Amino acid sequence: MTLYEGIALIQEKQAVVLDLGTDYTKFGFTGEAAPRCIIPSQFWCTKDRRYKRVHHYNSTEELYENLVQMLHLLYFRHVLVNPKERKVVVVESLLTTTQFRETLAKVLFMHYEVSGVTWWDSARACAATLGTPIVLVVNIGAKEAEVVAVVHGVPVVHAIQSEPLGAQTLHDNLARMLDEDNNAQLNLEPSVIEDIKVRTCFVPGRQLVAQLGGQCSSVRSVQYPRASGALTVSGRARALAAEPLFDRDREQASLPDAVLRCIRSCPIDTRRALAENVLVTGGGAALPGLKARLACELRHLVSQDPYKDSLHVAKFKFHSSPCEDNVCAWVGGALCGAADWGVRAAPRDQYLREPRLRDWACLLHNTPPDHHHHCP
Amino acid sequence: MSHNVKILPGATVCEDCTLEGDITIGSGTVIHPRVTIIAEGGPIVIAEYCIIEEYSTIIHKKSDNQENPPKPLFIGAHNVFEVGCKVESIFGHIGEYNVFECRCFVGPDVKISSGCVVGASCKLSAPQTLVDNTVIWGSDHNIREALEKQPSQLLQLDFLSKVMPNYHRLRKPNGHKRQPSRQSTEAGK
Amino acid sequence: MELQDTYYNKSEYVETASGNKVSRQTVLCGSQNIVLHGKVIVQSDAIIRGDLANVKTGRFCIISKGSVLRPPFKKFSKGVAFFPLQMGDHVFVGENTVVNAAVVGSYVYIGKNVVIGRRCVLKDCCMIEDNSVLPAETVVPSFARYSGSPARLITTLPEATPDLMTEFTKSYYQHFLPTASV
Amino acid sequence: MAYLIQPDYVQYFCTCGQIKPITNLYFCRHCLKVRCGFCICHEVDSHYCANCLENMPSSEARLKKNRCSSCFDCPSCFHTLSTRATYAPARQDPAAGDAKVENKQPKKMYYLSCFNCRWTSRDVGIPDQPVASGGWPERTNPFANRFGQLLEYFKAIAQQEKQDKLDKERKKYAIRGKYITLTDKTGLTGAMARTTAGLPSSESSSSAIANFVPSQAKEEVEELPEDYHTKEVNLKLITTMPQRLASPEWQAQLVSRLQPIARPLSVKRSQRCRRCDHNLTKPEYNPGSIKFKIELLAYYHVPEVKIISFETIKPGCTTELLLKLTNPTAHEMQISIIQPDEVPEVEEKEEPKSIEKSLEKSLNLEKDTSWRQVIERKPLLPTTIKLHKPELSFTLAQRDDAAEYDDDSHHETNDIILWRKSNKLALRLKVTTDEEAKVGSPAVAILALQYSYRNTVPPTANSPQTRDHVLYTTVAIHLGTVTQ
Repeated sequence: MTLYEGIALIQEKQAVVLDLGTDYTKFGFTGEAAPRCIIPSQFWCTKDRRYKRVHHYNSTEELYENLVQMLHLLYFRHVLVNPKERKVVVVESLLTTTQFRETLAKVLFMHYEVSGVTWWDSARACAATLGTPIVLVVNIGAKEAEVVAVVHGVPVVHAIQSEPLGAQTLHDNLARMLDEDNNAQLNLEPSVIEDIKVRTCFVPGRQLVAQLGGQCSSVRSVQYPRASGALTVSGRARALAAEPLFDRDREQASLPDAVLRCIRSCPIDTRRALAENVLVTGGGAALPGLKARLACELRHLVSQDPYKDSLHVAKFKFHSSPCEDNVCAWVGGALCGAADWGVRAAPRDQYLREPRLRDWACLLHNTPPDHHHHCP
Repeated sequence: MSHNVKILPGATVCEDCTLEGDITIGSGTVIHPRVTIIAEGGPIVIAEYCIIEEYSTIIHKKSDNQENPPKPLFIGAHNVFEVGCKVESIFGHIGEYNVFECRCFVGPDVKISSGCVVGASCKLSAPQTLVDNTVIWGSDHNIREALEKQPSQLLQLDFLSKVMPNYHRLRKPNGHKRQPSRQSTEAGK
Repeated sequence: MELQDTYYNKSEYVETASGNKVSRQTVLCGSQNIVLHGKVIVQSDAIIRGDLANVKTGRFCIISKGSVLRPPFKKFSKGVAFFPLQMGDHVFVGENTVVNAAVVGSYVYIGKNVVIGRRCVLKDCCMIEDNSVLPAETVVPSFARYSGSPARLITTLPEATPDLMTEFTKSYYQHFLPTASV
Repeated sequence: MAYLIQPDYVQYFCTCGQIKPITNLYFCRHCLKVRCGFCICHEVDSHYCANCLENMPSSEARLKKNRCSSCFDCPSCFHTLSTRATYAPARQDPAAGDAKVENKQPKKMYYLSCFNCRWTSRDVGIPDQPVASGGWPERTNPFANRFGQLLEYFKAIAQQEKQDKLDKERKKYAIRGKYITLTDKTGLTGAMARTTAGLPSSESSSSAIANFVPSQAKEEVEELPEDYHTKEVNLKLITTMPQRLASPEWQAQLVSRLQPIARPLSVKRSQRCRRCDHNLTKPEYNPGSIKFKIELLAYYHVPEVKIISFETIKPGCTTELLLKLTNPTAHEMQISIIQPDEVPEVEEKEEPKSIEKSLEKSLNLEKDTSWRQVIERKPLLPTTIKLHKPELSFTLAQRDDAAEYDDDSHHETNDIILWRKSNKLALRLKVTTDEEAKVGSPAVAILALQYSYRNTVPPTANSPQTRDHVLYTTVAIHLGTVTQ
């Protein structure tokens, strides 16, 4: 690997890889096995004298300014390179809003005058870390859990499943249980809740959940020290914080359901391969026991009702990517970005001529050239 | 309030400080100017080789369920009270080799063992017990356990007891030899 | 906003030939080791520990009420040495702040209730916000604005900081006036 | 400094429409325009370590991944670690912390220690080092090997695909399929798809592709141990999120696996006017220096407005406002106060915009100004508070550091000008608040200044020779809130 980094040094400027998540931003260079920094997606706002989150915006202009500030922080505080004349690889979800995509492009091309931008969707980037042709990517992010089937390098767009089952759901659930445990409206800071989750919570296995019942009295509780006195994190809060992910009550909107639905929507000849190539990743997947539980739930659920007749999948197999879960998409971006030397990047002058991005959801870019609706 | 301040030989106590109540200061201890030690809820016994810096306050507060005779507050040997710290412990015992950093506050319901560090500006008011070698720092009260006890400040004490008499008016030692440190370790149990 | 006038009791303060205004309610230990370079204000209940080592300040420094300037020590194998505390020109030290630094550069603003740990080095042009804590041996680079406990860089200061700080300390000095009576 | 500790009472309008305090603005002497951090171009000037204050050439910084080679941060609290020496012969004093040193040779050994949280390199079992400057074990990314394989594989595919494309072009042959646009957009994966799907690919598949082993999926997933939930949790042994994220390639979950973090470098920035490419600020190379080679700040070129005092703003009332004006330049300044709408629209564009033109420009690699349309904002001016324009224009003397000490207020004063002191003067202005002004809303008065400015840039052959200019600046003055 160091060899490649050496080559990257002599070649043209190493491109940077940007994964601007809701909670954390990953930023670094292509061809490196880990990002240079993982920092909260926020910046110090001098005007308001507080940290402001990039994803808190009410207008495109505000988003533009947030992105300018955030990129300034990333380039000049963390990665320490000039943005000008350097290529960027952006890793983003396929479901990123057009507003966000276009504003980010505007900021990169116009404000920071980068020489080219390549967009990679996070599903394909995650799949790239495996090198396997068919992968079912289950990406548990901050806000949403996305299930995307990547078949021979192509995401099966119509089968994409996205449920609001990200870290945020867990945090809300955990906060509610902590309030109950301590008999008070705690109004804990998001960072405290995250810390409690990361350090105490786990996902018990299927049998254990049934065994424990609702109260989980056999699970050890933890005293979490805080400046204003210790906080009790009950066994219930520790064990059941992630339960909403597996809760099927609301119109089968659970994570295993989403996975099975995604497989079911895929072409029939890929289904078995998808089930045998599942990659569970994203920051939310790092919770101890979560992957095991998901595997167990999938195996159980596939023999249950809506699926048992429509989905004939016998086996589920799971991959593990050569990186930490929370940087998987970034690492994929760094791989792909390094492999093609930015040849496929949209160059700046093209953007200046026509400031429009290609997007899978846009017919303008998605109509086959021989189709009579295609416009050149 | 009785002013019964006992200073054992070898202690360096500046005149410019407030000592109220029944206080015993062990030999080798250095008390800088502008220190406040108030023993209103019972005697305070400070063992050997402590450093108490400017503007620190040690109060043995009166409590409602006062024992009779009042329980003394023992402060073990080799404790460092840095500038502006405030200790109000009523637990009757503070171990050895602790460091109370600048402007920290240790409330009455906090029990301090030995080798602990209370970080600068940390306000410990919630009831808690710091086990041996606990280190608390920062506004979020991050906690960790140090590998070993805090080193003693014997070298600094050496320097201070040599230099301070040249610049400060000191209180004369008036006590007789005794072994407060042994008492203090026993009293903690 | 222009600074408002601060009034002091004339009998409380001593004004030296070089324009230092020092409250009588301060503790200047080892005053022969303390050098205030002129137009320095030392307010009541401040402590400067010249007995431990030399303390030098530049011109137009403001040492607010209840603050402590204390030379830091370092342990060596054979004993302990207290290092001199050097402070540049145009330094503001807020109320109830403890300065254990080895070097405080020029044009430095230190807020109130701050703790500057032992042997810290504050380079020229930096700012430590109120209630911050700098752990021992921190180096604060120029144009940095630190905040929090432990203090971290939150943002940078404008390039004109030297001029802003000069103006601030000068106008503080000019607005530091004796009360008419007494 | 009042600017740094007070709210921004007085803010200026940047040419790009941002509203900022004067200390955050720049003044381009070549465009004669106010600029701000938002509309200028920032550049990395030099790398240095903010702890040891050593410069590092940027090529070296790149090699060392922007990390200092001698300073380390604490992995537990992120404070800088200090190197501490211990002596092998244990001292008499058992508390000196030397009990651990077993060998009796009188040898100096070093370890790293944090003064904030008391973490030491011994906590995680890093052996003491015989040299002070390091030899600290370097960690490697546990996934580096696999990442290298993947990278090699993808590069080979990309190479092959490039070859294919060339061949294809020669054959004038194109594949059309269902996902054509998607694969075309990222042809890399298209090529990968073909190879992995066993489709006929190019004849020469390189060894990297042949030898590559894709990730193998496993049926079993690592389960938590049976007794996981009944075991006691010791929070002191589990790392926090910030501790994990501080080393992205490692992300230790247990405190016992933390490692010293080589300290990230900092940079000095230089700033450039986007329009004329001249530097606005350029710092000196020395990390400890606070001087600048170039320092074109608005604070040194634009008259400074400060509030001395103001009366409470009430709807429908006329109130007084005392302002202090300062001329920071070395030349006399003619100033008059005008209404903001009297500021002439300054046209910065020198040619009419047309698509052809901009296309032409970008093709010709000329200085393009397309950034302007996205950066510039039209600020909304609050109009509830009206300024009474004083029929007055006045001269403000140049800055004179020597004059600071003489207190002659002998200059003419009148109703409006309260006093003058060298390059400063105080003004008394009146503002009227609208009847409709909402109580509780922020009270902002807008005024504009017309001022004369003498340019000190030595004239060049192709620049006009005029030295004296009339410039305008618009200022927002915050007067608290509207109260009843």
